[in-house]
Amino acid sequence: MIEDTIAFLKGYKNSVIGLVGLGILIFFVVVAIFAPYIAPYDPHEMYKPVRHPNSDHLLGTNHIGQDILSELIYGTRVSLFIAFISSIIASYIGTSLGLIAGYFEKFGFFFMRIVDGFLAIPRLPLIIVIAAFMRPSIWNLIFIFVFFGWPFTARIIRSEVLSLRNRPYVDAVRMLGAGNFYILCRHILPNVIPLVVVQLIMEASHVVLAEASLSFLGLGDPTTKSWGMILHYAFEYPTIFISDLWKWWMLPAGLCITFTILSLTFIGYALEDLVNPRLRREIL
Amino acid sequence: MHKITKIATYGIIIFVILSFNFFLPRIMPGDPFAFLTGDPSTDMPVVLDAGIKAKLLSYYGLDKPLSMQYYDYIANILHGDLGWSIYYNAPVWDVLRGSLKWTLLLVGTSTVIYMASGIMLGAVSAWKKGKRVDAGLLTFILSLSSFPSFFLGLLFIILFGVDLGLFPISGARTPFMDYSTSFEEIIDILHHLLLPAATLVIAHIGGIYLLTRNSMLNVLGEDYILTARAKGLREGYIMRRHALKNALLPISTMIALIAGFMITGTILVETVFAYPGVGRLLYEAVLVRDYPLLQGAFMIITLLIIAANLAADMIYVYLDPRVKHK
Amino acid sequence: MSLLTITHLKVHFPTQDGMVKAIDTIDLEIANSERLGLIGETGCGKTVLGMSIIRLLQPSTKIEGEIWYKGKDLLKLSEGEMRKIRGKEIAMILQNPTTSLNPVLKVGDQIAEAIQLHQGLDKRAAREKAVEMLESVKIPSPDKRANEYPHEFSGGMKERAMIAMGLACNPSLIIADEPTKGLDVTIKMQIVKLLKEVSRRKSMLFITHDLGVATQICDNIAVMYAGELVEYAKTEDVFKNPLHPYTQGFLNSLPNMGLKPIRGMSPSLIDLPSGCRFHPRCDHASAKCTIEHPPMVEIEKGHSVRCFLYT
Amino acid sequence: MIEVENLKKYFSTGILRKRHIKAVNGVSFQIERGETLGLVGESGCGKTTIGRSLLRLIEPTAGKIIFDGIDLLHLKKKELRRLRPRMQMIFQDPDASLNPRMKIGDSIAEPLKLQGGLNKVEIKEKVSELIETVGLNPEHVNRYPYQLSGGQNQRVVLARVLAVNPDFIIADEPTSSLDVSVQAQILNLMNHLKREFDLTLLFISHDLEVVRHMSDRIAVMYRGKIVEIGSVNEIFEDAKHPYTNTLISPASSLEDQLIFEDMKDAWDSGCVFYPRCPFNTVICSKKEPEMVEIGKGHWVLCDRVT
Repeated sequence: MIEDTIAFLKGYKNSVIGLVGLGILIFFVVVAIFAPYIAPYDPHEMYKPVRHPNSDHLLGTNHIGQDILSELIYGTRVSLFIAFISSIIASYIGTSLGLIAGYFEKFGFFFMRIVDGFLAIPRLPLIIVIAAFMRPSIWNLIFIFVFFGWPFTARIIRSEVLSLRNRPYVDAVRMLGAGNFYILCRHILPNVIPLVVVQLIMEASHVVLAEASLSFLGLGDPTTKSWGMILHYAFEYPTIFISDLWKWWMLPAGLCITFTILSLTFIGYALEDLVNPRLRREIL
Repeated sequence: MHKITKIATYGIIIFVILSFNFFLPRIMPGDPFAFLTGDPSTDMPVVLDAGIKAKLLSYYGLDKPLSMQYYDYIANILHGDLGWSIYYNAPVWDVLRGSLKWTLLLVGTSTVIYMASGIMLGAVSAWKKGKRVDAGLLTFILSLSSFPSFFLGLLFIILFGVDLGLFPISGARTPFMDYSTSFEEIIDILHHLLLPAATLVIAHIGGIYLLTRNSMLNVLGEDYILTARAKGLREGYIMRRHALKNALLPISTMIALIAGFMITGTILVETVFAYPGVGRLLYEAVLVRDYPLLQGAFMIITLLIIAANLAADMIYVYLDPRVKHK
Repeated sequence: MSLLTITHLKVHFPTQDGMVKAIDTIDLEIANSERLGLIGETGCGKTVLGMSIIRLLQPSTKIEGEIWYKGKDLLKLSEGEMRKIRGKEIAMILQNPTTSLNPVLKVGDQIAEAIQLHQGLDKRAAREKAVEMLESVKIPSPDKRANEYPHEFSGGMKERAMIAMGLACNPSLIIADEPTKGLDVTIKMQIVKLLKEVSRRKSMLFITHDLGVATQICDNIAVMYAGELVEYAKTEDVFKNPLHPYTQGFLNSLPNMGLKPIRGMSPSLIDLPSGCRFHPRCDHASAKCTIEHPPMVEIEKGHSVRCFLYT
Repeated sequence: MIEVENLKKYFSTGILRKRHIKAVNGVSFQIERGETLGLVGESGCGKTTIGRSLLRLIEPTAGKIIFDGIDLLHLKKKELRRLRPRMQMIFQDPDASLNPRMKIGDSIAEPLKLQGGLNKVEIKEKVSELIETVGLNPEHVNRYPYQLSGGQNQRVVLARVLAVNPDFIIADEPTSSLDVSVQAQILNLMNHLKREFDLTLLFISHDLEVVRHMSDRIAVMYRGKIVEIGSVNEIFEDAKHPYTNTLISPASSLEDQLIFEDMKDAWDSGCVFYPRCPFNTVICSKKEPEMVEIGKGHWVLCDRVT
């Protein structure tokens, strides 16, 4: 396991894209953790509304006078928190169910029909519909993202387990008297862990996008400061397009979302490249 | 075997969606039907006049037992009766029909463009794997597709619509305009279409590009590519005829997911550009809490996706001779 | 007269673990109408030799030496010129027909495309020729079969289709890479018979690990070990009078020859042993063998061996 | 030791129109303690299915399997798990038979840990003992399967199998992915281990020569049926079934008739070998032949013999 990790890190070190992604993500994580120390103001505190950037408010203030820079810094917390909590829970559920569905064939067949059904349902429209009926709060959002996130992981893990369980070494271990639980935990799970990690990162980037989209549409938690929320209020502001307001009100928030997704995409790509090395065929 | 499972899956999906549509307002906390039964304590921004209220009450039949309600609901849908829109004060289906064509135009155009260019770029990237072209394309497209579609749309509006004044920033056609020729009308529609379509294309090209690239890389390692080379065929010909068709097989199974993302993007882009499609309608319905319209729009969107899946299945059968014979 | 002459060929692949010396060094000739068997075990470099003749190795491969074919050095040709030789002059039948046929194209079309390209026939004529080719490899109802996809063919039929594809443009040299691998005995014998028939008056490089099959088809046999040739002789001499200890050991380890194994295992091509490459496994190895690399010496006419026992 | 009676395994495909593929279609044989039975046949004839059914890695459709007096098919899951270590299987692809993420030493130690009763030091000792028994070096313990050659990995598999002290081993084409010189090493090692540990063996292979070298008796399979069974001598010197003869000298039986694997599926009544048989008669196409004993322990599935 330790040797695996070292070999893995060595491989990852060679991926420029992966390192760039990791750098950006670390930056955002640090900002999120130390938000209270970095942010100049309490993001809920109200000052003079719609100020242009000045020495007091580096990115000006919004329509009700809150400091936009502080909003952005605290917004990092919300976006990352929702993204990682949802994707960790979704991966956990998806992996467990994927393992079981892949290992026990009959259950798996029916289970996969349900998963296919889930996957064919358009995520965001459904979330919009639910959000319209539910009172939006962070935990409701997380619940929704988990609810619609696990089938992706379940499906991928299942197909991997299917191919693993038919390897001769699984039969061999069974012949040694090992039970199903032992085989699943000791011989199959370790082989799918790398895939789970890739899936978790991908899922996190989906959640960041989904959360931003929902908030942008005004369906996020109105009491928390998220990047999508900032964009929502900016978009609603009457003169946003015909003045310079968008430059400090819209652009930074949009770029924060973009760079978070970018970092996760890059990391995900680099990981996938490592985990699934397409066998470079040597003709020997 | 394959067909039966597929049909069953679609059956399940449609059933789940319909039931979902039916139960959601009925089980949600805070009684969303309060606006009908008239509890004044809710903060619903809806004021109903007596006529509409009567229509809705009879449509939902809230006084009947749940099973009867469900039966009526399914029967109504089968008759094309999706209920009555509160906001537009018109049958939901009539409201939807007007916007459906715009959505189809927008989604259709951008799907064709982003699929074609994504597949092409992905194939080129795989072919030139490890070279500068590949690295450049990969970084560029991955970065570009990290932009959320709505943010990209906002930037386009500011840049091309406001600053440069090249394109209209909202709507599907110029309001109150009399077209002297139908050619003029088409130009106007295309003019309005370009920015939202471009946004959708850019926001979604990444997925298909990456899929094609991966799939193509796998295929290029196959023995039959070597066979083709051993025959003395040209590289370009091998790519087109031997590699691409095989590489598209796994992609066509991902259409469901791709279509899902596409619809999501459409809702956001239509909202940003005030494009009068189904997605925009869905958003509007949320804002004004027009639940019948909301549910109708959602159902139409789901059916669109299922149609996309069906199309994907047919493409798969066309691409893979092995399915036909089994 | 010789059709193909390979001189001082070296093929090295750079990998993460080091340089793989897949071929180091080979000199070989194939005469007109000669059927030469190339025998060796997994990883000895025999497939690489075939691939380097038609130049289908990855671009990162380092190739040295010369491969003369009809007065041209193949290694010096441009990619465009080489394409005109592949399939038309030199055909390669790759191993494993199941993965070597394109699953989404009709078998007839896969044969016809080379004909169309190299012989300038139009689509219909090329197709007719493809059907003829299928008939010549004795596939029943070839007209119907040409319209089928590879998955509708059985293993033996796919191998026949591969052979038809290789022969389609009437090449002067056929390189057949393990065409009988994985086939059942009865099917295998029929493929051998077919290959013997179709290679009449042609030159063929027959790459295999199956000595029994090689003896039935080939005029001469070259034995390869760890990237080089260790013995070259007429087919019957290899059986009657094998000289190199590896050839002897190889023969003795066959199930019908007593199943007496050679100890140890083939060396890694990254880290070749010093001196004679076979010395760690050889019962006759002397001190000299561990230091000095033996040259290939012709013991009698048409029988060469790379071993100090004979010099 | 092992008694198999009328074993059947059908695979079905399709949901609505079920089609059965009769992979094993009524097979009976016995293996005495300490004996090696060779099972030979073409690919797809059902020989692997027999092996896996015997160990209940797949559930047979019908039949009876008695192992050392125990009726295997009526065992409960738990009892089966307890019994399993007494029967072992060696697979065709040694590299795939080992968990790629486990060191060689851990793979060999795994059965010892599963069985319990030994402490860490004892396990370690036992592992190094086994490693030596199969002719590997002690330093191989810390390697991974991908660092070893196919032959070495097959030795590891043998060590792991020996760790549980089995009575009965099924070897399914254990050397068909190996080179001939290595194949000879492994086969000799297996013969040696068999004598030393007093094992009973079912040796499955497509290569008649290999089977001849390894077995006391040979069963020849064709399309889900055993068509001939007898001692090595009887099979090689006095084969009665036309198919056995084809296998023994494939070159001599090459008439002009072409043989395609498809023919295996083409026939459904009468003798399984009818479409390929050079001596077939009209009766053969209609009436299914029955096993006849033509010498002591020499059975043939052909009506023409009697």
